[in-house]
Amino acid sequence: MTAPARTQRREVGRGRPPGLAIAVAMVAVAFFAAPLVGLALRAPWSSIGDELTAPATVEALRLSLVTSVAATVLSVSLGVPLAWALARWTFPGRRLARAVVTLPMVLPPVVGGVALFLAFGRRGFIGEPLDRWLGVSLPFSTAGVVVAQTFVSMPFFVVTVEAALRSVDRRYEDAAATLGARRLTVFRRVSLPLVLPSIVAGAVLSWARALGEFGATITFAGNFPGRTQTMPLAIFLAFERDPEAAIALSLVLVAVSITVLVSLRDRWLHT
Amino acid sequence: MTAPARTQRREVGRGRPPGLAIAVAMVAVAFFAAPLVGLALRAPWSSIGDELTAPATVEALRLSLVTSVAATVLSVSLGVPLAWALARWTFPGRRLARAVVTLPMVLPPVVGGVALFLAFGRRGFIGEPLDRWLGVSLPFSTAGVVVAQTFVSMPFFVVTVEAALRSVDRRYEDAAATLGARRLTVFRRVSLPLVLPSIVAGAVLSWARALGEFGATITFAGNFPGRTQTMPLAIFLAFERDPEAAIALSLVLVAVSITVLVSLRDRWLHT
Amino acid sequence: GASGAAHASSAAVAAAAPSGEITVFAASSLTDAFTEIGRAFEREHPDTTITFSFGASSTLASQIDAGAPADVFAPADEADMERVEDAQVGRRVVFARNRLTIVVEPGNPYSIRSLADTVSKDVLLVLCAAEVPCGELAREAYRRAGVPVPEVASAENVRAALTRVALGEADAAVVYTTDLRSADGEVEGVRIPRRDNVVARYPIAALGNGENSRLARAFVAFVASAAAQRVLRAHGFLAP
Amino acid sequence: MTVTARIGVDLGEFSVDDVELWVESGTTSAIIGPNGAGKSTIVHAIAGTVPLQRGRIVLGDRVVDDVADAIFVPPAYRSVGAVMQDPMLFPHLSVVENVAFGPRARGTPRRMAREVATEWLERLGVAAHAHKRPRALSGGQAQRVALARALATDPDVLLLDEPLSALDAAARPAVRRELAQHLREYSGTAIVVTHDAVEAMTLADHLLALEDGRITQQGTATDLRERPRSRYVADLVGVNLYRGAADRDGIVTEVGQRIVATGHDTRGPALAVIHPRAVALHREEPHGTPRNVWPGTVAHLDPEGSRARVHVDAAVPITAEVTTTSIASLGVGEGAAIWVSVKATEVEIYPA
Amino acid sequence: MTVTARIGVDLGEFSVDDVELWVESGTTSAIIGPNGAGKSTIVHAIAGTVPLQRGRIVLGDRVVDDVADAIFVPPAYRSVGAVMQDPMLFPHLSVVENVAFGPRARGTPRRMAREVATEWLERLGVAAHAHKRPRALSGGQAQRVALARALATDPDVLLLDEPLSALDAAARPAVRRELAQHLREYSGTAIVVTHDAVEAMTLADHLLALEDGRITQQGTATDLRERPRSRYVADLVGVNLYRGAADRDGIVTEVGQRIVATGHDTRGPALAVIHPRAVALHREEPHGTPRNVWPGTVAHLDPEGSRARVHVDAAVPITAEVTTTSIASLGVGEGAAIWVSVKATEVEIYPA
Ligand SMILES: Nc1ncnc2c1ncn2[C@@H]1O[C@H](COP(=O)(O)OP(=O)(O)OP(=O)(O)O)[C@@H](O)[C@H]1O
Ligand SMILES: Nc1ncnc2c1ncn2[C@@H]1O[C@H](COP(=O)(O)OP(=O)(O)OP(=O)(O)O)[C@@H](O)[C@H]1O
Ligand SMILES: [Mg+2]
Ligand SMILES: [Mg+2]
Repeated sequence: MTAPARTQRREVGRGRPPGLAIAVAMVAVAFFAAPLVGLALRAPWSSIGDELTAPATVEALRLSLVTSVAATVLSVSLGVPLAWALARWTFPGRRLARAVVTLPMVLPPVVGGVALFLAFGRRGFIGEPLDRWLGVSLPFSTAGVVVAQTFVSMPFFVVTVEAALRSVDRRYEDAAATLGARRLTVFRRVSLPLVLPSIVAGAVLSWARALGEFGATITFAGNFPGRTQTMPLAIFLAFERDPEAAIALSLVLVAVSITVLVSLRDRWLHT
Repeated sequence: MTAPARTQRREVGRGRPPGLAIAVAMVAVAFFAAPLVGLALRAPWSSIGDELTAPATVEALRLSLVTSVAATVLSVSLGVPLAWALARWTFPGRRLARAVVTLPMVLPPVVGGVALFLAFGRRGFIGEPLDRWLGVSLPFSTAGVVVAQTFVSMPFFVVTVEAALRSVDRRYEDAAATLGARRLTVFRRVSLPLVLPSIVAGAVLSWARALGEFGATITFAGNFPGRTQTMPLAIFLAFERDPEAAIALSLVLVAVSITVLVSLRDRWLHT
Repeated sequence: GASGAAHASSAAVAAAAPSGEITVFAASSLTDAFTEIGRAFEREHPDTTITFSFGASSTLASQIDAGAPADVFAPADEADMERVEDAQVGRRVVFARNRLTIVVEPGNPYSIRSLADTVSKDVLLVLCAAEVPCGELAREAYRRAGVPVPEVASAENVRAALTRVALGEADAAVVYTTDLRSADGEVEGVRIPRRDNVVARYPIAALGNGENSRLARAFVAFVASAAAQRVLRAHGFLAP
Repeated sequence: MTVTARIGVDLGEFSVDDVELWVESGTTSAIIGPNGAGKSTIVHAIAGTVPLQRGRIVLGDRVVDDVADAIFVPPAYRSVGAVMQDPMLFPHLSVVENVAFGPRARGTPRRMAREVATEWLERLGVAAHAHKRPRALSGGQAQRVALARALATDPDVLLLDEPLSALDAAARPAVRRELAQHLREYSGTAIVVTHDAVEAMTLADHLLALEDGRITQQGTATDLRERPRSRYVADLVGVNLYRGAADRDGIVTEVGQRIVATGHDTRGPALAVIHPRAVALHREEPHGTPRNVWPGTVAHLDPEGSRARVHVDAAVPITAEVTTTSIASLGVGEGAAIWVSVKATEVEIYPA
Repeated sequence: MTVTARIGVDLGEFSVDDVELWVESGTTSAIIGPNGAGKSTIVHAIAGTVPLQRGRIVLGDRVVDDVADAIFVPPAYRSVGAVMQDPMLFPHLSVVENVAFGPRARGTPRRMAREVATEWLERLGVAAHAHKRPRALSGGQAQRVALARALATDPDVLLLDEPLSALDAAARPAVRRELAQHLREYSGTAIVVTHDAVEAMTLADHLLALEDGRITQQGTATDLRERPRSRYVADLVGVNLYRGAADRDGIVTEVGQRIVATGHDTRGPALAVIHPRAVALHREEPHGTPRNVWPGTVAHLDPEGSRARVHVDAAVPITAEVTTTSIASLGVGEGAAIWVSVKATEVEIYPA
């Protein structure tokens, strides 16, 4: 049977989704773009320059970037082994472990902060010994911010990467093994590269989540300018005084993350 | 050259990560478990029963489940075409579109809510015509809750699925095409099934995120018990009065999501 | 005069001038006023540093509860102060008061004159959630005015309520007079008659958690001093 | 459906240079050629999974790819069936679902599609595995399923890229016969890529030798067997080929060695073929009729069943095919000194 | 390193049943058998990528897999090199990195590993593609790279699962020779899976016929060629095989047909082999010496170069190999009635 003739212009790349899908996709993009446009329209562009250059803003922005990057690094270095174990190793209680890891996503941020207190706070069952013996105190410190952000953002990394690891063709790993590669080598030189796109995606997710983190941070680390006051906290406070300023600040945050994301994508995910 | 002899007991499954990785993984799990344990220790177990059965709680829980599921459905149905377009179709401004989609992740919740007002509120540049001509008003309605949750959670789905789609072996799609399958069929019957694990992962992520959503919801949808008061809102407000109660409620939320996640995983992601 | 105020405060502080550093946990509604007061205090006592952490009173309270290193606590209402009672040292001082007011869109389209007017069908009213101070007080006010407390969209805090009116997403809200002044232009105030109105009290107290309770006490005293009061007044707070 | 194509594709440093292709409706052409010659690339171009960079492809009366006119018809709309070199069975579908995929995609109702699929699986002897996942198939089984999947769509143009390479020795003739029969009965046009001379000659009416992206020879099996025009074709059909200048008494090879021949009227640039069976081996210098006699050493032996091919390094490097017994009697081992003789009448000369 | 194994693996309904394997150090064994016989499964078991369910595997003096003693040595620690049926080249590494992977993993410094890799790529004629990604390779090139990758690790045990199946006709003998030479020089032990009789016989000292998870015959090339014990082996080496009961004047096949033979002293259950070249075809009933004469019809023809194999449906189904010319003269086409004759002396009988 001959399919109905259907000629298409060359320019149109192969594998382009059909119109219907494109249309829906556009609706989706519009849905996300609209609120941002709204913000942009409302933003006090005249004063935004001052907001940007205000030392407090610069401080908060710097802190946000530092902590969110630190949190992401932490998430990746803890998350990769965790995802590996969850994806490849069948042990009793794996399901529970998996659920536990996904929980911070559903915990309301404030409660998350409190929970962190109960564990790592001065009187927390881990924080107390930590404080007594090592003199390390996490709450109200920059380290605390990183902990809070990691707690909230790492699940996104783990879930993404685990899913990717599951869909790797095991025969590549077998081939590597017969070539004499130990499990660690196999993982480092074969499995990981094969899931690189998902690793990047997961990192982006958790970075973005960490950058936007508010509740857990202000609860667990407080709101000390230069020490624990990240952009979202600064924005929250600004909001108390004058919402316009808050919007301006948010746009700054948004701009920064766009820049980072776009450049990152180019660096990594170009098809 | 002969590799050093290294015999391992049969029981130990093949492909189990090496001890080092396992150790790190355990640290990671502990990191997540600790705060939950903290909550559990602190929780007023005596009263938790009452909390659970309190009509307000039941209401909020119901609403949370309904809205978060609705938001997830919306995210999936909009997100799949979007991810498809981003992964497969090279169009001018694709990078920007991608960035825009990831932004709600970095937007502080409150600002997110304000942004939603500016777009879909009664004076919003979309909300106003919507209201005037269709008489649809999103803010302070259950629909509004779903919108807020979708806005915040869908990015997680899109990013995850797009990454997965990028790593699909295009030759399967080519094979399907030569068998006479149109693009939609190829996508539905080949590409999607191949990335199913990531679809599920993405759905889990955005569902969890939606379930835990607080800031945007309370700002955009207010806090009507039974109409827009989801669990996180109830918890946040309970927190104002007595934190114990808040903790109890959070544990309820956590328990519910554990149940859902575990059963879901079993259903879908068993290796 | 300023010097008088200075005398008063320095008198309040015993012989040796306080020195060192303290951390003050204060309700976010006090952000501007306290930042200013803090600077004034540091000017008066050169070798002291005041660090602020502003946030929701309840959050701050539970942080203190969990052993946060706070020397002074200034929440937005007394309930939150109760929660940290056992951490307190020295007496609790009410250093400012606040009143409620109705806010409406500029031009008052629904010509709202009283609380009663806010509860009509076509007016979209926003109150703080009953759980937070401003919500509690607002509802109290309605009771006093003999108006049935309406089922309304509630905000997590005053600011959120005010913003909605400012954005035109709500027609009216009941907030603090202090907020009205900070949002001038975007909204218009409608006074609530004194007999219906409710007063919010702002307590402050030094805490035992901190290492420097001496300086803490000095700061608490200073907040009560005339100089600080002027600042508070300038930000719309009422004398205690 | 006649296939007419001029194919130009660049892949990195390699390129298929405007290969002219013309396969008449209902006939089968075989593409043969060394690894990396561009065979699969051509198949992909016709299937539409690799777009042209130069030239055009016409299926029947329909232009499906034309660079000049900026026309490109996606694979799904070409009614082409292909077995690519890699089976690429859908891992998430069972074997029978894989085979039913094509018919389903072309609108056949599920039940009927399944019947068609099952029938093809039976014809190719893998019906027993219908409900397995492709992962659970052996290499040969997978290839059979891939073949079934392509045949089940009953396409107008059938593209087979080494469709039998993984089949076992016993099954191959059977499946080949099955396939040949199908191709004979079938109205459609087929293009088969193969490395197996027998396969090419039994399946195809017309052969096409592709080397480094260019066509070096085309014609019937006999043409290629009797008058190969390239080293590769000569190797494939297993004869000795020499290029040189022909004159009255034979040909002078490029290295200046004369090969005596008779009964040819070719002059000038020419090719000479000597069949290995026509090459005699001797311990001592033979004194007799053969006009071509050269000393040489045995480069290596390729035993093939009861016979063996002996490659001799002589003035003209030459391969002889002799029985294993005579090898034994001659006592030839690799490196042994030996004499080669060829009758002048056994040298076939034709224009280059 | 001697390989001793008793392999039992269940895969769904299929299972390899305690296949006994013994390959002496420094020798090469070939495993032949129909699709789905379990060849790859055995290779995987030895490599360690499919754990045993029964039996044990010993490499040299080291037990690497033993169900009873619950011993399992992971692949990485077996110093086994394998070319699996699917090349499985790492898509994210360049060709040369793929080949260097083994040496690197075994601790060779980067530069040296690359040298080794490049050398092997040259030996297998794919050095030109060293810097491509595997995706950009042709099927044959990919297979050569996979072969190079396995050889580069210089393993004690080399497993080759259809290593030459995708190579072109001209290259195959060359690569086969290259491989054979390497195997001869090389101290290690090799196991080759192949569907190509010539390949099996040139590469291996010992052949092993596997059918449906069981070994049906093993021995040298000559053993299999002269005394095949199964239909599959007979087909592989291309002779007619009959099972029956032998007596003084020949053998009575299972279907009760007598085949006359002379000069055998086998009695009782026996096998009879008739070489296709020994089968004569006639238009009319022949009247002469041959003692075995049957009428039949031509089932089908398999032309192979200048000769063709004619499959005849007769009282005893039999295949004859004749020249294409004689086919022409006989005018045999499929379905034609024909007479078959075989000299009694050409029937080889031996105990079953
Ligand atoms: N994507 C690509 N990028 C660069 N070069 C490529 C690409 N694909 C194929 N090639 C090169 O093009 C040439 C032709 O490849 P093709 O697969 O057509 O060969 P083939 O004739 O099918 O060989 P084989 O007989 O081994 O299958 C090869 O040299 C290969 O290396
Ligand atoms: N994972 C599996 N689950 C179920 N059956 C399997 C699995 N893997 C292989 N089989 C079956 O085991 C049998 C042997 O497979 P194997 O790959 O060893 O055959 P083979 O001898 O290599 O065949 P070929 O010559 O086609 O490569 C086949 O019938 C196959 O269907
Ligand atoms: Mg090819
Ligand atoms: Mg196999």
